[in-house]
Amino acid sequence: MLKLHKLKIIKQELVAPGYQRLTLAGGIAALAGQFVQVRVSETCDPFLRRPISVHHCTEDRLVLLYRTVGRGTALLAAKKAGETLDLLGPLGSSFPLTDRPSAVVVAGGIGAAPLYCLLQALKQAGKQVSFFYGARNQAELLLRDEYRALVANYSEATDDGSAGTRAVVTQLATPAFASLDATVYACGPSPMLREVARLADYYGRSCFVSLEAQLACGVGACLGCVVPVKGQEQYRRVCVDGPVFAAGEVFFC
Amino acid sequence: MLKLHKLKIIKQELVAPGYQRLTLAGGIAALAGQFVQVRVSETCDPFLRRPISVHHCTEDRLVLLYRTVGRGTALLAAKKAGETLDLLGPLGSSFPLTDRPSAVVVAGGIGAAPLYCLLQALKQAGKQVSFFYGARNQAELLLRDEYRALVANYSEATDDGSAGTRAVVTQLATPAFASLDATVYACGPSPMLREVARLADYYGRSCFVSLEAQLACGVGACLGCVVPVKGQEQYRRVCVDGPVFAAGEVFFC
Amino acid sequence: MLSPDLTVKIAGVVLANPVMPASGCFGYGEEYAPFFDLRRLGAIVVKGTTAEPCAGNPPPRLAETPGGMLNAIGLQNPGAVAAREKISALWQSSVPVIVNVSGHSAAQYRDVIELLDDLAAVAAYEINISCPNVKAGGMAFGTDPAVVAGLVRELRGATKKPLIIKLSPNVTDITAIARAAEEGGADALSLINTLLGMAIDIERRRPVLANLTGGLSGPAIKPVALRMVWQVTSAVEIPVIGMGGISGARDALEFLMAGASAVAIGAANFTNPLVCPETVEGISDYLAEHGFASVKEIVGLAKKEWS
Amino acid sequence: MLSPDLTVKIAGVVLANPVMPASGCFGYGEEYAPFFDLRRLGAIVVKGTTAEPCAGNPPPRLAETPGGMLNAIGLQNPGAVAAREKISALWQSSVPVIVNVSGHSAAQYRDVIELLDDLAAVAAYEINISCPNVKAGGMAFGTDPAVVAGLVRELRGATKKPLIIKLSPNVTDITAIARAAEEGGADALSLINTLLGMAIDIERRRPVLANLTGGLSGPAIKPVALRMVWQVTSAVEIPVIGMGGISGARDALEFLMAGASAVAIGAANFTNPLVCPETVEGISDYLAEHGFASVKEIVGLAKKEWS
Ligand SMILES: Cc1cc2nc3c(=O)[nH]c(=O)nc-3n(C[C@H](O)[C@H](O)[C@H](O)COP(=O)(O)OP(=O)(O)OC[C@H]3O[C@@H](n4cnc5c(N)ncnc54)[C@H](O)[C@@H]3O)c2cc1C
Ligand SMILES: Cc1cc2nc3c(=O)[nH]c(=O)nc-3n(C[C@H](O)[C@H](O)[C@H](O)COP(=O)(O)OP(=O)(O)OC[C@H]3O[C@@H](n4cnc5c(N)ncnc54)[C@H](O)[C@@H]3O)c2cc1C
Ligand SMILES: Cc1cc2nc3c(=O)[nH]c(=O)nc-3n(C[C@H](O)[C@H](O)[C@H](O)COP(=O)(O)O)c2cc1C
Ligand SMILES: Cc1cc2nc3c(=O)[nH]c(=O)nc-3n(C[C@H](O)[C@H](O)[C@H](O)COP(=O)(O)O)c2cc1C
Ligand code: FES
Ligand code: FES
Repeated sequence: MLKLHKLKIIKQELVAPGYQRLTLAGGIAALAGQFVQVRVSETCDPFLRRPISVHHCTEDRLVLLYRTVGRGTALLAAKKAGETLDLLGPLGSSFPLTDRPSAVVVAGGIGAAPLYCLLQALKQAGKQVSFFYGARNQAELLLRDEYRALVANYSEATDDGSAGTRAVVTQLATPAFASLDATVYACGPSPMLREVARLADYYGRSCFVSLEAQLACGVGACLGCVVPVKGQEQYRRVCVDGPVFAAGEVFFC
Repeated sequence: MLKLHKLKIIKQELVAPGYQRLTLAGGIAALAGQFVQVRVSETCDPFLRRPISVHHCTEDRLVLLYRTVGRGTALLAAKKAGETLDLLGPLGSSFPLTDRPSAVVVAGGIGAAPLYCLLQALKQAGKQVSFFYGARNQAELLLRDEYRALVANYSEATDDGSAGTRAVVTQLATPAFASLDATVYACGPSPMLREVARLADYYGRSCFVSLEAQLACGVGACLGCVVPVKGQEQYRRVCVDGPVFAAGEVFFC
Repeated sequence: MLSPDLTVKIAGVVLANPVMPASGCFGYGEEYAPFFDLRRLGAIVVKGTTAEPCAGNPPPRLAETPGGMLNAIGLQNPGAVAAREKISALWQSSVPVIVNVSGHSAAQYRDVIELLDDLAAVAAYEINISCPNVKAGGMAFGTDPAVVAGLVRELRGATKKPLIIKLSPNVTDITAIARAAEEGGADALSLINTLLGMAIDIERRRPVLANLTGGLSGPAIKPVALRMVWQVTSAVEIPVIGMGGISGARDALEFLMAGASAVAIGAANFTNPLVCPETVEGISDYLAEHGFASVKEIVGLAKKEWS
Repeated sequence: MLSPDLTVKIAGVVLANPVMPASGCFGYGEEYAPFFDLRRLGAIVVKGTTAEPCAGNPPPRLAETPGGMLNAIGLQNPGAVAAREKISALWQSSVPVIVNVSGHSAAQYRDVIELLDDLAAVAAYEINISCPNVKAGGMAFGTDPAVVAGLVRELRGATKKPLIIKLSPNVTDITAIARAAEEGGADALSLINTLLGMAIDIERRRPVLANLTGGLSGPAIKPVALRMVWQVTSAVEIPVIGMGGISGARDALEFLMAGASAVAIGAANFTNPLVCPETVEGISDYLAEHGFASVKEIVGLAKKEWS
């Protein structure tokens, strides 16, 4: 009845070496931060679906942005325009908008993917947005112009200084944490999220992060994707209770 | 060092519904009746290679003709020009030429695939060839003109009478068994081969058939593909001792 | 053409068709309700339920493997009291609910049954004596025939509802365990639970699962499961629910022909949320095409043809 | 950079690298010799050899399964006398030859050893006490610790060459069998042999294999094999050759890190005839990239990091 889609591939673009943008026909009414579970193979190897965040979503388009890291994403990247993609979604929690007038958004690498959706929503809501985009190097700062176009303040950090500031992105963002009456949003590698959570806590900002975990079902049934959550006896599921969590819930020790 | 090839796909043609002809760049010096072991997937499902006979082979081309019956052949059919195919071969025994002046060649369905190679060899050797081609219906009589062009006598049988004689192909071929001083060659479903073997035995013709079996290694190492052979204590392997056997060796009870 | 009769009877419970989701792979049904009408299922087997709430194992709990997956959930569940509500909610769907019961001692299994036994919603218990992910002894129950017989006998005294005993495949001779369960008074058997396996992350140079080992499920284990179903259905008289690697009607038909009276589908739900209803339809189509009036005609059919 | 030291020592035999083809998957070497220089192998394990010639099981003997395959070859082999020649021919390649020995009784195992023991070409025996496809008792040896200890003790008296005992995975507790083999005097262990499985052809409505059941191998079984290698290397002191589902260096590294001193590759040869030499290279590359001087440094590494 719901949630299982077979969408036609309209475009499969290599946006940087090892990074693909996939445009599908059909909207799935996803919120920023939600994801889809993509079936990458008709065979039983790889066996599980692959979770990919909604990068951009309109009434008649769903766009995914992903990094080719292993066999599943390689199979996805090999699919061509005209083929059909089997996916479940939208799944999971989304980034909540708050009553703060401004937002600090921190992206690490491919963690930028779901934040595009969020930046659009923040813009629509009239928030003052500062976006901090970190990556290993210039090539891995994907779709820079498109991100830049959505925000008031755009800053880049790279590990090798090939674009923006040579720094880790959290370092670059620290002054914004301190000065702005902002809600903080972040997606990226776990150490980055932990540092964002720490800074937000220190400066008293409410903060939401998107986590990753190995998923199986993606719909909350298998209890495989759990994380410990502060003050809860039961583990919580990344796939339905997340992937977006309040930072203080999941980074608490 | 030998036998493992990665050949570029030049053409993938649908020659009839459910039947493909695949043309590869590069020759592998195969003899009529030999086959190749094709890797249809990079993943472990399907796990095993698929055996496909050499349909036609020149110095710089290898052509396979196959029926899409299951997942493996469907994956093969999905491969496109420009892609590379990993295959082992040539493998197995071949159809021997004899000193008889004429040949009776009987094909059942996709069993015609390796016989194309054989018809070429017989023609080259100056034999008088009668070719009997049976299939369920006209559509499954593949590449009729190409087969017809290679032989002196060409006859068709279909189960439904949509082309040639409405008969089983062995029935159609029986007079040739009786009248010609011929060597008999056949490839097709097992009941057909058994009947060919019986007729050849009855009329005292030497007869060679190509068998199928489930293979694993395809090179003689696993002993998985065996058939009992007359007068032999040990089973023989279809992949190296066959697929071509003297009919009397394998149909003996 | 009349559509084939798909009903089967397991442990006295009549199922509209022989297909059910396997325990632990379908929660308490709520997660898959948005995908299809749960009334299309023969039964629903809910998550392993313990007397007390159970936090389960720490993450990571999952690893993908060739043709399958490892899990080490460790029986995370809200406990029997909280489960009552979920089970009752599920029952609204009118499909028989089978409660998978887990514990670390005979007393704990008994407690679960006592906490649930008044619920009309509970059609039967599936006693999980085979969970490989519980260190305190879950496995021990499943590997010793005498212990199994004793446990079943004790639980037999605790309820009038049917008892389905779920067997572990991690044993030398599963028929001995099956016979012990039958002797103890089991109404039916479920098999197989997962095979005990593990995976190592060669970059981090350590086991992938926090629990070290986990249970292997999915298509990879199908040949082992099918062999055990064949063996067990030759060894006991009570009906068997077959499972392990089923991902569609063709697989389910193999299990039925091997002797299973019904089948359960686990990990394949994760790949295809519609796998259960699709399997029901595929079985029905096969029966119709091959002229069988009832699914019961094909139960054990491969054995009959096997001299 | 110096290339890493790949040598390992198993049961007193020094191997140039830790990779060998598994028994029954490489014949007597001749079939794969056209594909690569056999001297790139650490050792060659030949087909299960019995005292008398053995016809094996009737066909069909093979079935493909998800991520693997079933086989029921049934030990077809030319017998020990005929095998002498093949083994001697193979030795020309200078790679240590390990002879897989099979039988239906202790006496038959002994006979094979007596018929081959004078051959300098034989570096060690791998005693197959675990073939699931031989009805007359092959399995029985592999499932009872006392019988295993007794058999090994008896064979220990029959030869001075190293004895590698190959264990069956179809048991409740493989560590008990492993310890019994060690106590009996085994120099090393091989594990795992195939898991017992079956398949049914739903169109013909009968089992696919003429032998009914067969041995499951290939990637599908890797998690089970790895778990058993981890368990056994924690339970015994003698070295273990790990196998089951290895299809490349990453898999092999998992087994080495789990505690295996060397690895064997079976069914994957059928998919990729170059899998053995490619695995050797892949292990070497991994060691070099990660700064290990010798493969011995990674044996059991995942255990050391595992508190
Ligand atoms: C909710 C959610 C949303 C996601 N959104 C995106 C997205 O928008 N774009 C994108 O590129 N990726 C996204 N990911 C990650 C993506 O799912 C994985 O990269 C993908 O599943 C890897 O599959 P693979 O078969 O290519 O790699 P595998 O062969 O499975 O693994 C390759 C390597 O990647 C590592 N890996 C695998 N899965 C993960 C994971 N989930 N997290 C971290 N490392 C992993 C493995 O350990 C291994 O080293 C998301 C993950 C989650 C849970
Ligand atoms: C030496 C040899 C040469 C061959 N040459 C050709 C050829 O030139 N052209 C061609 O089209 N086919 C040929 N075949 C048959 C071909 O190998 C099979 O059709 C193919 O392996 C099926 O793979 P699949 O994954 O598509 O089907 P699967 O999914 O494996 O099986 C689909 C159906 O086909 C049946 N099937 C599978 N393999 C065989 C088989 N070997 N024989 C009979 N039935 C089978 C299965 O039982 C099943 O019902 C040859 C086989 C052999 C042994
Ligand atoms: C994530 C997961 C959780 C499971 N939890 C349980 C459980 O709580 N109780 C139980 O008896 N079996 C449990 N199982 C085992 C399944 O019910 C089933 O027996 C097994 O997975 C084999 O079937 P499959 O290959 O179709 O998954 C679980 C399996 C998986 C994959
Ligand atoms: C076709 C085939 C034949 C085998 N024959 C033997 C044998 O003769 N003796 C033996 O000890 N093991 C035999 N085995 C088992 C393998 O040596 C190996 O233990 C098992 O296949 C697991 O490894 P794999 O998954 O890499 O194949 C055989 C396996 C296969 C696939
Ligand atoms: S992936 Fe199954 S509960 Fe989250
Ligand atoms: S397929 Fe292995 S011997 Fe023929």
